[in-house]
Amino acid sequence: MSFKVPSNFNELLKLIEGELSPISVDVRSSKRIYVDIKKEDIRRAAKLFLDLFEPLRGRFSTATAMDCRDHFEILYHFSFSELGLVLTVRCKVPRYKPEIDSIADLIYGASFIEREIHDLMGIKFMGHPNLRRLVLPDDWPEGVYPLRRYG
Amino acid sequence: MIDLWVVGLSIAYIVLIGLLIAPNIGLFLTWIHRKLGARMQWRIGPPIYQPWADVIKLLSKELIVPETAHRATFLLAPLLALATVILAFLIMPFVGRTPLAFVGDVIVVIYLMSMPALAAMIGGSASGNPYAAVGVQREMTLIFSYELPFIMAALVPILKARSLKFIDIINYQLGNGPLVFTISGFLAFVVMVMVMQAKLALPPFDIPEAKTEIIAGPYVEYSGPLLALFKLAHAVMLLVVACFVSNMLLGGLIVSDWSSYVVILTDLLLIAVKILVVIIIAAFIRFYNPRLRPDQAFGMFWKTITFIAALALILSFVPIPYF
Amino acid sequence: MMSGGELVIPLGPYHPAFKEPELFKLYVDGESIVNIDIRLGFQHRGIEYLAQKLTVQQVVFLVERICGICSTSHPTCFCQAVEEAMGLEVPDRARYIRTLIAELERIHSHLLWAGVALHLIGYDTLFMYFWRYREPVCELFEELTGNRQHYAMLCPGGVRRDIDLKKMRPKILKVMKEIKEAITKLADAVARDRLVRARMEGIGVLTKQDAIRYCVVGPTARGSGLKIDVRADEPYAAYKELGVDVKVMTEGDVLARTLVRVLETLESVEIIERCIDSMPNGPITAEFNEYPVADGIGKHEAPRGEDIHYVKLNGTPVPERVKIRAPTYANLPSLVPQLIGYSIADAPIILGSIDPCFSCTERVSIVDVRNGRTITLSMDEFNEFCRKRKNPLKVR
Amino acid sequence: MTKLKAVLEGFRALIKGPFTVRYPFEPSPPPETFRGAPKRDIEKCTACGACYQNCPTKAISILDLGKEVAVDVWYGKCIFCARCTEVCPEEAVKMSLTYDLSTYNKEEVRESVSMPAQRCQICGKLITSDRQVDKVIDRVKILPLPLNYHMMVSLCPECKRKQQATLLLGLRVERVPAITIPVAVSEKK
Amino acid sequence: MSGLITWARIKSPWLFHFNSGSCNNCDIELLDALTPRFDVERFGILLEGSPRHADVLVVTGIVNRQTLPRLKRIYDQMPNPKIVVALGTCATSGGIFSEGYNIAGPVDKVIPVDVYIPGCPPRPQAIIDGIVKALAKIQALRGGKR
Repeated sequence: MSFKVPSNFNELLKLIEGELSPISVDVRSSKRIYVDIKKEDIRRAAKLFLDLFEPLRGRFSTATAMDCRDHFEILYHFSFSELGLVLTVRCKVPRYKPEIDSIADLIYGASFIEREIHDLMGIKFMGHPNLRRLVLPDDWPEGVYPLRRYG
Repeated sequence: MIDLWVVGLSIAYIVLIGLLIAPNIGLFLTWIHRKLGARMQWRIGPPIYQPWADVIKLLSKELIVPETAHRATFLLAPLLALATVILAFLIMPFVGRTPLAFVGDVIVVIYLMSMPALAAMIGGSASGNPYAAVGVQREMTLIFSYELPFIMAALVPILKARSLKFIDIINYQLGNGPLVFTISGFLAFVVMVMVMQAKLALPPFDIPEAKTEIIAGPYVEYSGPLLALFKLAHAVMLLVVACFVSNMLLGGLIVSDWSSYVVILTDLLLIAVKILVVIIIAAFIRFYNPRLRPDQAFGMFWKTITFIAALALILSFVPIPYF
Repeated sequence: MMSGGELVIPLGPYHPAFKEPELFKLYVDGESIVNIDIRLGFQHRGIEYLAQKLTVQQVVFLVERICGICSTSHPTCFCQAVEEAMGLEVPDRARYIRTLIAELERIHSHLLWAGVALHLIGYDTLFMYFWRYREPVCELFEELTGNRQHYAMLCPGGVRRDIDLKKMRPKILKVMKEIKEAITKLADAVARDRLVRARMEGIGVLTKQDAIRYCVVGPTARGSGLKIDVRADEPYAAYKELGVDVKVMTEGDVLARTLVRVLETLESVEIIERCIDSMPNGPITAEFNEYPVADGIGKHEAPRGEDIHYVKLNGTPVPERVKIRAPTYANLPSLVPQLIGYSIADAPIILGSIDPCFSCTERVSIVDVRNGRTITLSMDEFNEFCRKRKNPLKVR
Repeated sequence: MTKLKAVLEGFRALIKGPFTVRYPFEPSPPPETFRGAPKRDIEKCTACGACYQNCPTKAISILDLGKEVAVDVWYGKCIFCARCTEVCPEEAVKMSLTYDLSTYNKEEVRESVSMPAQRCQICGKLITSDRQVDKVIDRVKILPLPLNYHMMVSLCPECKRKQQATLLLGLRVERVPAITIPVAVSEKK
Repeated sequence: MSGLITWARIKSPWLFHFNSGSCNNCDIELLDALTPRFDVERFGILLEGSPRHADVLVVTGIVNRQTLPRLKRIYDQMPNPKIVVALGTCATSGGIFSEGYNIAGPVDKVIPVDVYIPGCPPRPQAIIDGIVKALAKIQALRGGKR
């Protein structure tokens, strides 16, 4: 590990600001942090947090994909039990090219949710070991994504 | 020279005892198992007519032979199972001496008793279902592991009585007291009870038809009348096993003196008690044990139980009373 | 399709070991599992989509019906997320009632699981015993909330029904006492029984490293030595006042997970006793009239682990997006390291040991992440395989 | 011998007798708080539609039966969440203790409450029930309202809008065939 | 003879439980009906693992597109005569899920249903009532094939 493990809330914030160069950091409360990063940085973020999992009793909770009319937003929720907080990393994915790097090979727990988002929202996860159909039945038509709100 | 009326009598015997009495007693014993289990599990349990209702219902249902099955073997396997257990029952003395007794009948019964398992294997592999295939595999390995200690345990009374005839073994016990009260006899009894659980496919050895693992194992594709035959065979098997153990080690199921009413009554009562004791022991083991994993079960049979059986066999040679 | 001596054993979709349909394909060599492929999604009902069509108050009933066993976890989670988004303060009494219901549910769920797990290893008598002692809890629920399952107790801002504590207090305490006695007795019968131990000890081991990598939660994580529990880490409802003692085992096998659940049940009994002793009076709902444009995250320690909901409101009563992550969804991938190398006979109990709730998960399929290899065999292919009357025995 | 503990429990069960309810032979009533099939007080219900709008499963429907309007609860779709009892302004809906709803024909398990309907005086479209109109009139009587109020309340929203528009433009108001409501109200009282 | 057969059928209904995508509660209440409190074994009811052994098919939950073909297959695998019970609101009408995108419809859209037991979930007592209704239907069939 090339960094000092943060022992409190402020150190974690500092670490994120230093390591990930986020677009913005939104501290809602002592339990919720929202960090906006560029979608290219997601693997870097995943690697960073993976290293924090053991010392901070953290884990990848889930990812939410949202249809925001002109772009998609993916929110990766990480929980850190030691600090009792949920850290949400937000990435914007353009609508014309719905692609983002996969973190499933780093964090095994992310494999399902990426496939699910691929199914329901039609976002491609580049480098996912197995991006097969997951939730929907096999005879589901191609190119129809039930959770997309705006076409 | 065979008299015609002897043949007639034998047929009547087979029909009366084999096809009417044996299945009914067997079904009654299964009801005891179910009811006792239910009561010990805080339940009320099924009414007494339940096993008959089950069998009649199954007999009345549609007969399905799955497309994947080999038709003839699939149909014959349950018949084989039922026929062999009924034959095994007929050969053994039950209340009276059986007309079918002959030298070596113990050996024949031991072989007939392993036939239902073989029939299940035949039927299972004929049905072409993967669960059945796994069940057959397990059944096969299980047979290999329990037959040896079973035969060793059966040798204890045979060696004590120096005979391969049931009636001689029973007579020996009438003279010297039931074998279970000797050390070697008791060990043989323990072995037989364990093997009995495996032969009846009851926990902890209900491995071949483990419901939560492989659904119903070899019986998965069976339905309607064919399943009813298997159920009947299983019920009669319960009776056969209880009879076998009682005959070999518990002093035999026989009325020693037909001239005195008192003796007849007490002996009949004793017969019932002996069978019930065996059945209730089986029920207790069944209800208070989880199912073992196949390899654990095989290990148990090959190591512990075979060892106990061997010990019993050795002790049976020791010429001291109560050994 | 078939390689070498492998035999494919489908565990599901309809299998007596599970009350829910999921298809686990076990690739076995003899009796030992060499690879698994899990095709889930037999219960996908599109709840996240439906949630975007109902009002916030109605979604509570929808998320309640994600899963029947943990049917108060999802509403708690959802309501907390909505409350966070709206900035609502939940009244004290409501927080205590939520805790009471959640802990009762944990007891009912763990007893249910214990019964089912023992049923999976063929110990039906103990299954009946556990369910017999679970039944009073259900009856308690019926009296407290009006239904044996699906309690419909929560609404954003509080709870929907008040509890008549004067009447219920002796009843709750009586049931708790009975459960405490029964659990201590039956847990001994499970954990010290040689044959049960033989079926559970050293089976389905999940190491701490794997547990972290696969991001497991709940008793599965706590059985592997990961001390994570939302109730203690991020106290919600009344857990801050009542306190939670997190139980952890380090072995990571089926037995450890079982014992964690047993200890947790006893802990829940104590929490409930403390909860009804110190329940404050007051209102049970916080009023709200406006729907802001905001988002919030709700977390709850369901009986199976951490449950997390993300809710985004768009200024109307109908939420813009509801994201649901049930605990089993996080725990399922960890089955890959748990299953491989063990026997088919172990598969049901290993699968059962994570207390899978497929209707929560309602989707998913597993990939062997380590080598990326998956073999999919649809049911039709499988039937084909059966129809050819190639006896699997002969294939070997 | 820990197995003994389990066996002892078995003996306890044998001695104490079964834990089973003798249900079909003896009644097994649910507790007072049970959420059974929602039942409607026919005297109180005004068919206002609050339950219909709030029902999460759309098990409740408002049916137009010509002269009558019916509130129909289909128990086949009801999830017994008791949302309708919360939102009912008249407190007409109560969760009953009925739980046995099993049936051969699923269309049968419904409760329909019907009451005289109020139709639009111009286009004849269903507005709501008579009772609801009475209630609204009752409530707003004290307020200073335009005289043509009674006429307005007996029109459907579409016609009302047209009437208001014509009023605002100073055009002649279309004559409403017969204003019967006040009479009806007084009769009922 | 047919009287005896009908008697046996009524006294020994074996269930096969099919979960076509429910929330588990109906399944649990069905299982609950087997356990000490309700003990349906006193009416001869058993839960069987294989559809081949069963007389009554109990379906819980709304049928989704994934389970649709399997439900049909299981129904075909069961030997005649057979009875289908739709357990719970979802199986009866779809309940809260009826508008989802992955839904094929309630059970009676796929296979003929004999008895419906609405409830979310039904009390075990209601399940017993429903099964009794199903048995009355068996009596009406009088051993004939459906």
